[in-house]
Amino acid sequence: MQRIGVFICHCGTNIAATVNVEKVTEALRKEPCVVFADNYQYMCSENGQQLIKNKIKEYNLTGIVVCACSPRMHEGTFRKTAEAAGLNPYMVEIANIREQCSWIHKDIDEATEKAVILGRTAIAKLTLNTPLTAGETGVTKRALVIGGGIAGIQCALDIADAGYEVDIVEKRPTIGGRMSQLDKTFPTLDCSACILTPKMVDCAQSEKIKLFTYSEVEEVKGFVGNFKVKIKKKARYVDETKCTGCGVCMANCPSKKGLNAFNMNLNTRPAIYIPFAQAIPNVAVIDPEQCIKLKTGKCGLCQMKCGVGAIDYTQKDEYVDREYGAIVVATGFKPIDLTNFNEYGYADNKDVITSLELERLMNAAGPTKGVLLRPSDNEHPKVITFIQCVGSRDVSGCGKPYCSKICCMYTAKHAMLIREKYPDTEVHVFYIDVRTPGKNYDEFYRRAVEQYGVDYIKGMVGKVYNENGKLMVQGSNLLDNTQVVIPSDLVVLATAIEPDPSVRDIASKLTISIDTNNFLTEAHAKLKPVECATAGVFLAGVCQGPKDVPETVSQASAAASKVIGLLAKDKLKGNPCVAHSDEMMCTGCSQCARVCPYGAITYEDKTFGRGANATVRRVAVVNPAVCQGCGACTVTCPSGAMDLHGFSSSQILKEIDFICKK
Amino acid sequence: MENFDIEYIKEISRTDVRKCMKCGKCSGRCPAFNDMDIKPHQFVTLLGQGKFDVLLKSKAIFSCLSCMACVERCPRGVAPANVIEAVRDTVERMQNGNAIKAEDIPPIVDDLIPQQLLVSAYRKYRK
Amino acid sequence: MQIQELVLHKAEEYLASGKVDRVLAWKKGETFYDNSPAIFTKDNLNGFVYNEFCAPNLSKYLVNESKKEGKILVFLKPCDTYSFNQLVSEHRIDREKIVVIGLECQGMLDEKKIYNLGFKRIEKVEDGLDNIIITADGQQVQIKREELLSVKCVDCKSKEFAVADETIVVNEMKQPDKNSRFSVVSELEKMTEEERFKFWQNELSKCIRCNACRNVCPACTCTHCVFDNNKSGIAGKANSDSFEEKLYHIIRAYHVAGRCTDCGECSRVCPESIPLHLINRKFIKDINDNYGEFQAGKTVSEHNPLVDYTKGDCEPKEMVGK
Amino acid sequence: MKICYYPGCTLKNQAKRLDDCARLSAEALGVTMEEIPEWQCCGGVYPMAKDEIATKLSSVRALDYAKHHGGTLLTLCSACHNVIKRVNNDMATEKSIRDKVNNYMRLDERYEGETKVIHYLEMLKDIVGFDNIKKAVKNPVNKKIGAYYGCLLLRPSNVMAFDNPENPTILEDFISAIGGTPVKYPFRNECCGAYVSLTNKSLTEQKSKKILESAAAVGAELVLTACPLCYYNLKKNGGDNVVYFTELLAKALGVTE
Amino acid sequence: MQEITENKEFKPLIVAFCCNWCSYAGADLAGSSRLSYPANVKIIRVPCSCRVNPIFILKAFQRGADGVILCGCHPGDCHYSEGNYRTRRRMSLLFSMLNYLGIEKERTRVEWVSAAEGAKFSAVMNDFVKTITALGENKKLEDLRCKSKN
Repeated sequence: MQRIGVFICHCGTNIAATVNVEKVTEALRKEPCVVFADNYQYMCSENGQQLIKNKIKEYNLTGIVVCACSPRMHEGTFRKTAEAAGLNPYMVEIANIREQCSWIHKDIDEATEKAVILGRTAIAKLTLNTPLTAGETGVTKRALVIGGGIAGIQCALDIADAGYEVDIVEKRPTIGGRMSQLDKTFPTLDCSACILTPKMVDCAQSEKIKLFTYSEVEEVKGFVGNFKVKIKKKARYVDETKCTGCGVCMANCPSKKGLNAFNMNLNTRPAIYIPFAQAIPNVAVIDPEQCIKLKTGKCGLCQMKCGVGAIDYTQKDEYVDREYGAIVVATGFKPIDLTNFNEYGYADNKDVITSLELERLMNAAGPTKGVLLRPSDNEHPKVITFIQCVGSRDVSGCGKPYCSKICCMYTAKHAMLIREKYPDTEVHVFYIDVRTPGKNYDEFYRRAVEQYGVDYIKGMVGKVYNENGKLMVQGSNLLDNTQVVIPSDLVVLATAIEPDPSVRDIASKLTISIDTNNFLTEAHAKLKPVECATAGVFLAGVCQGPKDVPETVSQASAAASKVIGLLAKDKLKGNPCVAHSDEMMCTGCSQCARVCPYGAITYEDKTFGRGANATVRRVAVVNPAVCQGCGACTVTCPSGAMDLHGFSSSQILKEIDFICKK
Repeated sequence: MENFDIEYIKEISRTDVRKCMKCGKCSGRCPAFNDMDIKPHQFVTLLGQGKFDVLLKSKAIFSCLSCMACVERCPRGVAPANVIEAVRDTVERMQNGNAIKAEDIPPIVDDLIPQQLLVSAYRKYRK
Repeated sequence: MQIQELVLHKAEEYLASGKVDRVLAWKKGETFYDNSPAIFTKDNLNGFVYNEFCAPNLSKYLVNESKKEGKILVFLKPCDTYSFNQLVSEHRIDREKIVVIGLECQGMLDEKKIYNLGFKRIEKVEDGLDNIIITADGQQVQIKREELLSVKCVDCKSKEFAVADETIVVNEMKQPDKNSRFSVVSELEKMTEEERFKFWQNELSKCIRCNACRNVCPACTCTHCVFDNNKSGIAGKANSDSFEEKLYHIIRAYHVAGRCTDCGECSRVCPESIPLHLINRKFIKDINDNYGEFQAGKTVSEHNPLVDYTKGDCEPKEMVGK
Repeated sequence: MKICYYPGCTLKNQAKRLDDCARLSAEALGVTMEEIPEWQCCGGVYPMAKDEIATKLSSVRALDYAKHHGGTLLTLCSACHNVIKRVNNDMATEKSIRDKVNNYMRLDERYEGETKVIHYLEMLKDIVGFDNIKKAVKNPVNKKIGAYYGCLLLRPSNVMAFDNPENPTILEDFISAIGGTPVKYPFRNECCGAYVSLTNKSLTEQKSKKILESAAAVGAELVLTACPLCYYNLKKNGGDNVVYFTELLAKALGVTE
Repeated sequence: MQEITENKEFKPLIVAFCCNWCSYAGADLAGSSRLSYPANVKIIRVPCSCRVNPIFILKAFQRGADGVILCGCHPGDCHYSEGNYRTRRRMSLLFSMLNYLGIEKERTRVEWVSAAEGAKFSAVMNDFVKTITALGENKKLEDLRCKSKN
């Protein structure tokens, strides 16, 4: 017979205003096995917890029920409290009388009655609880970072710095990501390459970091501490170990018309190419769609010219199996497609460009060698108009409902840089709001206005059209209530950003949840911003939400510290709420193993009885370290041999009984 | 008798002006902007502010072309054209205030005028 | 030679050669119809029989038999072979120990249907393939075979052997019409909810909870059935009210769903003649209609529609009541 | 094949040419446009107010007739298309309007927006196919032609679902099909001034001229329209080169002079 | 119209099984957003929707539930990656069977509610209560012994 204590929380007035806690206490005190019941203002407070601890000892309680907020909130807290008082932490049940009672009901009688039922149900369940002990598993001391942009790079460097091995898987031929395409960075205006490339080199030189570029994650198995990942290394057709990055092949390639994705397709590159001068690894790659040799079998010029014999047209995709203790997702972003925004004339006018295209046009390694020339005729634009919020904050279905966060700052940066380099250029910016929360951010934006004389117009553009070679930007100026038309030479669209499309596939492979905008969902918006609901998986960068470089780097380091904390452990305590099979009832039919997503179930031939009565039967055995406790097997098992600790069939049936008891 | 007030306009306009984020794209796009005393974005704001009298005095309600450019381009799913029409309908219904009378028509009709124009104008300007 | 003799010869041959130690087959009972499963050895083949009254599916008996020492020869009719495969898939019988001989089956007969013809004293029933020759009350009559078929054979699912090391087939077996199998289920589906409820309430209220359906079912091979297990929350040996009848039959059907080969033994043995196979068949039909054709036991396989899934499966609301 | 057709009043009168050419061409392309009996004027403009019911009944009558006669209603005049399609959308999606209209009309069977409303251009594109038109052309147009969409076919795009509202291509594809060279100009989806031309001629003049200038700047020899009101406004304001798209189609197919 | 007045008196008992990761969190969000739904909806927390055994559902009806609803993560978003796909098959087949035996198809429901869909959770529960209220008491799957405890 259990000795149960019931603790009812007022949660200030959150519960007590709608639920008559005294009545609930009285009612629950009368329940079988209950030897103590009381209520308190804040059960989760230090004093509340002390009350629980005292009563556990005073009444020699075998289990406690806390009627309070959601178990998702404080189940862990009260388990620790119980443990501190010498109780098994799994002898705690929570009745959710806040989120699922006091907060949704107005009528006090109704809410009180429901609270009593929820309390009784928890007590009934607790009578069937048994003390549980968590199992332990080892930890593979290596991390995987998916995505080799600034987030992935920073994260990998931090993990490596702590002495752990880390692999970066990057789908493009080089690491560097979006940041490598940027010209300057706000709010300090340092050159992006100058601060990024040393980090890239550090990655390449670190003994702890292994780079898998031009590679993708093919398959993920396992669980926290013990992930097994299959990596697909796409065929480069160039032997990475031999290529010296001399560039002779590029110079000799006759197929030169491939669009240069690194330069946002503003110019072309050969079929065999190194994405940019500082690429890591500095190794060429052949675009099979464009290579004459691979398409027709004829050519082979690069192979002939290569001094080190690195070209290998027969190379095939390779698969590598690696094991990891933790995984960081840092898959980054891309600007949205502008098909839905042709009022800005992007499709029809070469001189309407996105901000990322402008970055390339201003970059010394870009198609114009850093001289700002407009794409249509390579002339210096004299009037440049920026349009902010292109596709951001748009709930019409054409764009994205969120604020892309980085556009205000980079637009100010662009405007400022242009005015600095080409003072004779007139720069206008159409804005809805200028959002600059961040250290030295507003000061930066104000400098653009005050020091560089950038013309900020509060209003939005309705149409951009070409008239006699000028781009006419027609928009509103809300402050003087006019409609303005600005004849411009170049129009720059601050295009909304969205998660890189590859993230969906990654999310499903790692079973992390993803929101309607394809951003990955963190475990808690405030308190677990870099963790995922899936243990051992962490997030960094724009895959989780729009961010600028400083924020991305902080998050990457935060994720790295979480990874290091995990890898530093030799053993991980598991969740004891796992499945277990009653071997006396198991028939060994093997259905359970087929539904187990973790491969936690195996079968053994076991001898039952002794001597002449001995029989050998095949029975299921659950590996508690691998089982994650979903319960799929319990329903598949026809003989009822499989059950789940913490959510046993008899417990759930008891809950049903008490909920339905009228 | 109907009760003509700000709520009436809100009701018949079939649009939620609270969704407006004051970006001004409607007015940036409007082809009749310069002929309007109250601009498209202001219609939305004024309705939100409940400025019934100001709205009723607007001349712009007769300049709106119902071209739907503002509706099409609103990033927040607000329909300024609906507000303008709702104000015009209210004005016409309240005062029986038809903007054009039958006798106004013959002098402005020419040989080519399509029936559609007369019907449309009648629909827009008379109740 | 008649099939009965061929079958007996085969049993004798295997036993004599020592290739098997035991033979699982049917033994003649007291009356003309009650042939029952039995184990035969080299020394004892008394009462060995194979005729139109050998309906019992022998597969299930192998669960216990194959645990014992030695090899076994088993005779399986086409439909029984599916149950055999299913049990092998579930590791319930040891294939290595068993020789399977597939037997011709033209459809087993239902003695109740013969009695229903109104005879007082039946002397002899002979198999004339298309017709059954009955000698009773001093006269001989011929009745079409279809009219006397056992409930499990009326909608035969297949005359193909899913597995057989050897077969004994004298006369050609006609492949059954595939579509007719689900016609009664379809009719029930077309009724209103109320009509269906009445139908099943009437049928299931006859249940006396004798557990015959469970005991005969080749898919019900649990060591301890949940209905006998006090911890399961649904233990119960008697139907105390209409809910328990339903609970028992729904859960039983659900537990065998995706594994039931539609052998029809449940309906055949039901002393109250409840058409239990119509419950199982509904699951089979839903599975076929929504997740692709599936016949349990067609092969030895890891797959089963209740352990498999596809990402594009329909939602419950798209299936229920359609 | 036969399709229920709603011509509208202007097409019986000032814009008879738009209608005549459309019918001749359709016939030549294997489509018979069956004018629905006793149709009534659509009203020319879609009434946006929530309580406008009576003004939508004529459209619903036509839609209900088509529902029982093939399920598709073909329109030609841009204004009729806009009104009928938007009313149909109300019937399908706005419960209060649907209920009121049905209560008023007392049809044997409630009308709930079942009919599919298609514009003549959509018929050419989706039923006949521009490729087949290309094959049927006898006299290729051989001119630089600017398509003028105006507002009514395109907006609001969530209801009209006609084409990309800011970058439509259907008329350009049509022009290519009849052998012309389409030229794109930025004002092809701007308003001509519409019904305001009755009361504010200067506004219409300004808008129409801008459109014509924009088309001329890219070298358009002809300007195509599907709307009699656009046609009128443009013609009035110097658009001597404005033609109905069906006129060119009929000519290209060789069914008119 | 008498029927409707009668139904107003009837407050159905709803048992909702919610998976811990999405739907239970969705219910919590409904709570923290103060989006109300009737008090006669009672939630049982399960780790995953695939933990719900058909026996639980039948037992709930036996004990007097008038409607049973199972909520899980959206297909593709299962915390255990595939549990809800299994739930979908199992419950489709079970509910189809119950309906085949004459049980009203409205009495059972599966809904996918994410942790972010507090509003959906509340709307679903309100709608389900409304549906069951209109449907009336569960008589076809009740156990009279359990009812007698009223």
